Amino acid sequence: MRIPGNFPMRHSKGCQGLIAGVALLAVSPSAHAAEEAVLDSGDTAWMLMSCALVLLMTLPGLALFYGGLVRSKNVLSLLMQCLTSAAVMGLIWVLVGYSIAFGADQHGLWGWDSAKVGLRGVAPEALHGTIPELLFAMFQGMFLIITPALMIGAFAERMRFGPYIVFSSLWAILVYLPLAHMVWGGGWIGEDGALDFAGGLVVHMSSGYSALAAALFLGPRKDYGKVPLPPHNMPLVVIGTALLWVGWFGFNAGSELAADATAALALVTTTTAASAATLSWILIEWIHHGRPTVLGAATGAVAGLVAITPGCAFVTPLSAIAIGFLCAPICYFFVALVKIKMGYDDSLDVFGVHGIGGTWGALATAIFAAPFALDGVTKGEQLWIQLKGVGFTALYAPVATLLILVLMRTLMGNLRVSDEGEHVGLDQSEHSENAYVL
Amino acid sequence: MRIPGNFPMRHSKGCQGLIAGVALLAVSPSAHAAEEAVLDSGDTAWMLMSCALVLLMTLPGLALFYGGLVRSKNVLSLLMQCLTSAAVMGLIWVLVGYSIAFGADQHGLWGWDSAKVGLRGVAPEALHGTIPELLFAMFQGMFLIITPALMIGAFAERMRFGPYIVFSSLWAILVYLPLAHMVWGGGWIGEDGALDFAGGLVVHMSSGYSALAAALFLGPRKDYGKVPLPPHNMPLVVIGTALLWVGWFGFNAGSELAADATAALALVTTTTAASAATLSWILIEWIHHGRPTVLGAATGAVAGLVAITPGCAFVTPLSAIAIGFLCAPICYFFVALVKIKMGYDDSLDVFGVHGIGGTWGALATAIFAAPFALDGVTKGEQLWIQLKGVGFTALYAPVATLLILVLMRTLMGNLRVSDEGEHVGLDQSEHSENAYVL
Amino acid sequence: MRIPGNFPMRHSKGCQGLIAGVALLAVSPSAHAAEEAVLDSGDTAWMLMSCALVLLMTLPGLALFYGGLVRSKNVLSLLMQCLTSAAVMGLIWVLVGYSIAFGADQHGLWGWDSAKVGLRGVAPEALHGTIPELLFAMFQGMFLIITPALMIGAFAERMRFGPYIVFSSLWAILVYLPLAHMVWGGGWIGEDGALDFAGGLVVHMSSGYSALAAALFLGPRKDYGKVPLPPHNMPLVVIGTALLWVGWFGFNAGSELAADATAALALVTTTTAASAATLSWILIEWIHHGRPTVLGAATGAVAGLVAITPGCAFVTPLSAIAIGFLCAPICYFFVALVKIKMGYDDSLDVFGVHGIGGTWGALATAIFAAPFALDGVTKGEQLWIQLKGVGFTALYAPVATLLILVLMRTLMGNLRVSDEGEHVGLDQSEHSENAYVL
Amino acid sequence: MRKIECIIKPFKLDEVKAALSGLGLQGMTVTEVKGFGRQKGHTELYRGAEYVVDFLPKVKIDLVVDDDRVDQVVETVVQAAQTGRIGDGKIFVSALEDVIRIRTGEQGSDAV
Amino acid sequence: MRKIECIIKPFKLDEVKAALSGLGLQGMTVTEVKGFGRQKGHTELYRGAEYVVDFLPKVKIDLVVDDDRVDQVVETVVQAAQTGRIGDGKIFVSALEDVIRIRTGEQGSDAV
Amino acid sequence: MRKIECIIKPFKLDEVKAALSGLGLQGMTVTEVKGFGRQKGHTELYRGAEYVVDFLPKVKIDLVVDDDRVDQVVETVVQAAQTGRIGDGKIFVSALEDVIRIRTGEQGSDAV
Ligand SMILES: Nc1ncnc2c1ncn2[C@@H]1O[C@H](COP(=O)(O)OP(=O)(O)O)[C@@H](O)[C@H]1O
Ligand SMILES: Nc1ncnc2c1ncn2[C@@H]1O[C@H](COP(=O)(O)OP(=O)(O)O)[C@@H](O)[C@H]1O
Ligand SMILES: Nc1ncnc2c1ncn2[C@@H]1O[C@H](COP(=O)(O)OP(=O)(O)O)[C@@H](O)[C@H]1O
Repeated sequence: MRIPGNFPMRHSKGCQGLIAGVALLAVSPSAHAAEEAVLDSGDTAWMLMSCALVLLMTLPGLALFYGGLVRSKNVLSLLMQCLTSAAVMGLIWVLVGYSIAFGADQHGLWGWDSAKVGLRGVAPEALHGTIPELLFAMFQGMFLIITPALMIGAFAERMRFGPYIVFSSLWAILVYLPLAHMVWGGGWIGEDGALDFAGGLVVHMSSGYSALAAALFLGPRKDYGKVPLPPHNMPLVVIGTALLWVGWFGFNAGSELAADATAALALVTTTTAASAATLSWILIEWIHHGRPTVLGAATGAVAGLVAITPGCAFVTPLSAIAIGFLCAPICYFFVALVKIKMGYDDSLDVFGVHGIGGTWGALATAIFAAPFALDGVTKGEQLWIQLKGVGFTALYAPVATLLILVLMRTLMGNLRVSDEGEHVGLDQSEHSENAYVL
Repeated sequence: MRIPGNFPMRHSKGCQGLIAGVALLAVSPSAHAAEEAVLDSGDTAWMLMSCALVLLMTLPGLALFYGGLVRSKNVLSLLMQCLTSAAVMGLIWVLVGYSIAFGADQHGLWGWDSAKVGLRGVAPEALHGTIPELLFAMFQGMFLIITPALMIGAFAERMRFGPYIVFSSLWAILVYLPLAHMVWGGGWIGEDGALDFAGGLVVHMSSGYSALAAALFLGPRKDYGKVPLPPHNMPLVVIGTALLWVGWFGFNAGSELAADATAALALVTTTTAASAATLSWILIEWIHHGRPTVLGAATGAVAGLVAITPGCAFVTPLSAIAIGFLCAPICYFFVALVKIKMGYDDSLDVFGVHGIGGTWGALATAIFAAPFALDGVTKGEQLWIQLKGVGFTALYAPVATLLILVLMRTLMGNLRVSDEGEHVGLDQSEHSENAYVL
Repeated sequence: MRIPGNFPMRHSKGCQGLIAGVALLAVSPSAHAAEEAVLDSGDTAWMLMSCALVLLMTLPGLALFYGGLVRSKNVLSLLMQCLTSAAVMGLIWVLVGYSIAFGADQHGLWGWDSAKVGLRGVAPEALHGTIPELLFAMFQGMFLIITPALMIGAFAERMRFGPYIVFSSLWAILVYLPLAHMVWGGGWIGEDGALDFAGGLVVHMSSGYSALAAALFLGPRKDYGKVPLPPHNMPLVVIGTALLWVGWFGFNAGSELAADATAALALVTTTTAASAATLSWILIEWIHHGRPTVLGAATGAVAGLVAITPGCAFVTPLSAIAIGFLCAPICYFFVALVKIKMGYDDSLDVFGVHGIGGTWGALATAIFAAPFALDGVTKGEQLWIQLKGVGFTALYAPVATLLILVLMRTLMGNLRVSDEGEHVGLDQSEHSENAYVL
Repeated sequence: MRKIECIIKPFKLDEVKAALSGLGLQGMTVTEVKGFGRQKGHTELYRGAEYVVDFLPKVKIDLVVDDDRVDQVVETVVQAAQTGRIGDGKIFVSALEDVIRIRTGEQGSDAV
Repeated sequence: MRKIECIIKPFKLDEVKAALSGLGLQGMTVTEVKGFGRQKGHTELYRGAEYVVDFLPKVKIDLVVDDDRVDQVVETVVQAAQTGRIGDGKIFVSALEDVIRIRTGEQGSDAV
Repeated sequence: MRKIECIIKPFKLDEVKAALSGLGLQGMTVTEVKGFGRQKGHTELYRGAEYVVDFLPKVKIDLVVDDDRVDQVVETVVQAAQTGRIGDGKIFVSALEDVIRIRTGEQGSDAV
């Protein structure tokens, strides 16, 4: 969808055919004024709401999903990291993030536009398509809030809070923002024709592969592999899963930036893929261990949501079922077998679910792409385009992560809490608090 | 509201007068193109959001409401049943459900349309009224997700997980989908003129009466009547209640399928009836036991929401207060007195709240119907029409439920967990998990 | 924004310049029919959703925020007070509240319009601007639900339930509704030109200063100052904080009553101020105690949201950062130092966060007002106007509160539970329930 | 005075309490504990990994009784708590030198 | 060496602790327990049904002290924990054969 | 028969359990307790106020063993639970008059 005008649109590909088709049957009022950009109150209403939904994914969705999975002595440290992600990333985004991701393209790698710094030059009346540009900017900002927060699952129960803030800030600036630009902001991956509707590469692969790098760098928890480390509060995990599912409607269908047929399709494929992956995951458990678990259902749901993210607007509901159903065994293989074999402590399986699920989703987008989603290329060509984006992300993100961590250890010393701190738990050692006094 | 076109509208009755009135004063942009169906972005925005709100009711709303009410050794089994309802019902809906409920009418009893199977023939650009048909379909799908989940309260703490999945699947296909068709999809109850705006018959009575049948069939919990079985986590119950209340705005006002005056009315009556029933229930407790309880307030809120569901778009706010206020004593009578007298173990009072509340609501819809809601019939005539729908649902649902359960016991053996499994709790015996390690 | 027509608009000031600017670039469809009021489905969609979001702030947002902060023997009493606020305030609003707040102006102090009593004369097709008047009314009603509930933090763990209901009802009628009228309904404060977009005076200062009065009147908890009274369940506090943050989008951006550029600006400043205050608060703790806490982050977030409330549509995102960042030290000073010094037991810091945060926000609105927000006055003049509103609220609310409480004690006797009841906890003594059986 | 500590399966608590009330015992103190013994723990699952939970929930009942009631009490508990399956628990009997009722300061048998 | 087990009302814990610290006692171990005795349980409500919760929350304090301090400690606890109302709790005194401090391996009085 | 009560740091539980299993001990009962002793509590923060939490989480292990195993068991626990830092905990040894296995009614050494 290349709307006339000089601002880079987020989803440079794939909606054309669909929108053209829609245009024939259902000319929306705003289309009458195609020449002159006008604000559409329906699109704006949906995007206001989508901001709320994506924030809901981090706060409290992801916070609870992760917080419930750790031991009770560490739950607050996870909640804290999610809360401060909303604080620190929210500020980074307004101050420089929007400019780097969506400013004028620099070498296809990042963006810059001093008028976007601090949103100073973004007048309230400025539009992005049919919605206020401020709203577009904030919606994108919500993605920056959740993405580094996804990584905290990998180094849960051992990383110090100060270094976490430094790490996530550097990671945001050096990994997330450039990648967001490359895919959505006019950079080379998007220009190359890669399909990533709502963030398979930008959000899930970037955080998933970086998480693996961070887990390897920091080393396992002292107790890992010695004693069982079961979730301390499964109801929290389920609340988190549920809010992730609900919020993902804003994440995926909101990425259309309008309340239209494409948004509807994205919502349908999103929830359908989640259903399929949930069922698929518990069937695998039933076969493999004779018991379906709640954690399995929750993990399956999240994996399905991850997998459908890049292609949600490009596939049919039946394809969404296939994508979701197949994603569960792929992720399960990494979570339940590869991780154990390799011995790394990706504590809450960020790599296994987001890294692998995102990879599968990015490739499945090409494999299952509906005709209207392919912009004059064959499925094979699209798959090759996707592979380039996948390969780049799978290399760039973890390498940059390692460099950041090496630099930080040089400058800041140990990034982990002391052994004593790990024993008593991070809630007490890092925050002088106690989650429960029941 | 019979919009020109050949697709069956969901709410075939009752909105006409209101909409006509509105049309005079407030011609919405889309009305200009009445002949040619156009997508309205505002309506679409509201329906995208309503999908999220109705999903929120099940996940995590209902899951927490029910999960908090059982003992801590069974909480996960309840959460699991809600999670898998979203998975299994979500898939059933996409695969065949939409076709059975909203396909071409067959004998007034069910529907079928092979183009709707797997949503294959539903193009993204197809409209239903002013919103994408895909969105209409998914909104309705969210109702299938919650309805069988409502029943799990009746056989909580004792039914095996495998049989639960089989039971709820069969029930969906044999009870819910035909009923949805009969009332909303062009079947005989709707054609007869019955008013059921958001599911008094289809959702609440169907699940409530079936729940009673299932509770009788399965028999009481071993501990029932011997030791007190208090809720293990009341804060979860309150979170669940709150999210049900909030989500119900999408359930009721979303059932208008548009962001218009009728939706606004439905939202106002919904929240007002809930307020009235909450207050009414705690006053009854205050009088009856000298103490208002939190569980009473929560139960009252849900009962009020149930009672206003069928009539929310057909009554004034003052009538909503009456409906809510009167619903509490009626439900309380069944929950606190009839159940004890009769000795059945409807563990979480699905019948008392949803069955009875839905019945009261369906009748109250006629009793309190505003003039614009009556389509050329008198209140008495409307009450008779309502009674026919109520009577049919109150018979069909539990009888079909019993037949399903008898069949299942014949084929699958005992549907309950072993006594040992009941002792240690379903979380461990069915899912090998433990809710809390605090 | 003075829309042609004879109904009082909520935000009588400040949007003009902005809207004019927007009008040039982006003429929304509804603007074509400026003469004749028409319903806009996009605005309506956003307001339906905003109702849900503001309700979410009370239920379960605030309920959990407060419930998690008290000891486990009192959590249900807090949840109960929030639940019944939704019940009792919901009914008061429909019955007389809307009339008092938005009925025809009486002496600049309150309103009355018998057609608004019970919403009897508010036809579903009546409009308020571009949305149904019923919807406008209910959105405002959600504000009445949350405001008295904010106060319960001040007298938590000691006030009897019956007196609480009487107190909050009288307070609603004598304090909230007149104030809402004075600021938004056509009364003297709004006419004077005070800027209070979403309730700095009406909601936060009114409840905050009244809370201080009530805490002083009731006296401290028996254990206050003797033993530590740490939060019993911090994850609940974080869920509550998160839902407050998310719901505040409806509170602030919804106060525009439309899905437009102003709503977008309000959403951006709201979340940005919250980010800034969260970071600011934990930095203060880091400096002051060497440890950032989760409760600090949560408190900072809420304080930032409070502070941006009056000015959210009148300032730039960079100003929002300043308002949020400065609000944390101001509130911290009262919460951590003044309260201890003065020895009053404002149990959950309603005064320190809402009273002080609201005061700062109301003044900051003038200090940071963008040019378009000033309606022909200078910043200094606007500050003086703000000061008058602030001063009036800071006097009227607590004095009226004290009079109500004195009257109540005369008529109803002791408003506190017995010492024994305080020992065993209000859950048992007032509600005969127990929050957890884990 | 003797102290009788009974470690039993949690779901037997109500039965044991009822049986002891039947004997006219006026008081007991109950603690939630975790037991480890011959009874095997159960298996739990965590994302495709199985692990055994060794410690099983048990309930400990402390009963202080006059010396002459010990046998009767022990017998009653054994009967009420028995399922005949591994893990039914133990009873430990020990001597007590003194008992004091805090409310009154009474000592010895009177204090029980 | 004697072991003194005090079962008290939970809200008295801080007072008792303070009183014992006043005596110079260096350590204690506290357990949350549920008590059943003459004190009547309270009524709870569940959807229109009343039921009595027999077991009341109590706190057990284990104190190991030298033999010559027993009387003084018992007296102090009685004073600090007393409200004069039913359910104030009990104190059980028993003999201890040995005490070992894990950190140092010290035994007997030195280990307390 | 002797009862050995060991109060240890919670994170040492698994090591102690393993060490005791190594001795062939078949059973133990574990209780979560809070300890107060020489080990200083930690500071917690609440909205700008600091307060000290005196009571520290500890785990109590009750072990009933034949008299001749007491020394060996005590030694094993000391070794496994020791960190050498304040707060490692105590071991209390007392006499037991009788032990009964509920499942079988066996008494004495056979019941352990
Ligand atoms: N030597 C022991 N010391 C303390 N407690 C024990 C001992 N042996 C068993 N127990 C307790 O008794 C419970 C039951 O013991 P177990 O060996 O499982 O079965 P049984 O009671 O049938 O012999 C254990 O879970 C534990 O709590
Ligand atoms: N025989 C007993 N054995 C063990 N614990 C007892 C016994 N009798 C009472 N207790 C404990 O002491 C507590 C207080 O006893 P109760 O009879 O209620 O009041 P009082 O302490 O005033 O006699 C009980 O809740 C229970 O924990
Ligand atoms: N006199 C005592 N009676 C009962 N328990 C005690 C006593 N002294 C210490 N304890 C228990 O032992 C634990 C450790 O004691 P502490 O004095 O902190 O260190 P250490 O074990 O190194 O001497 C305490 O937390 C407490 O649970």
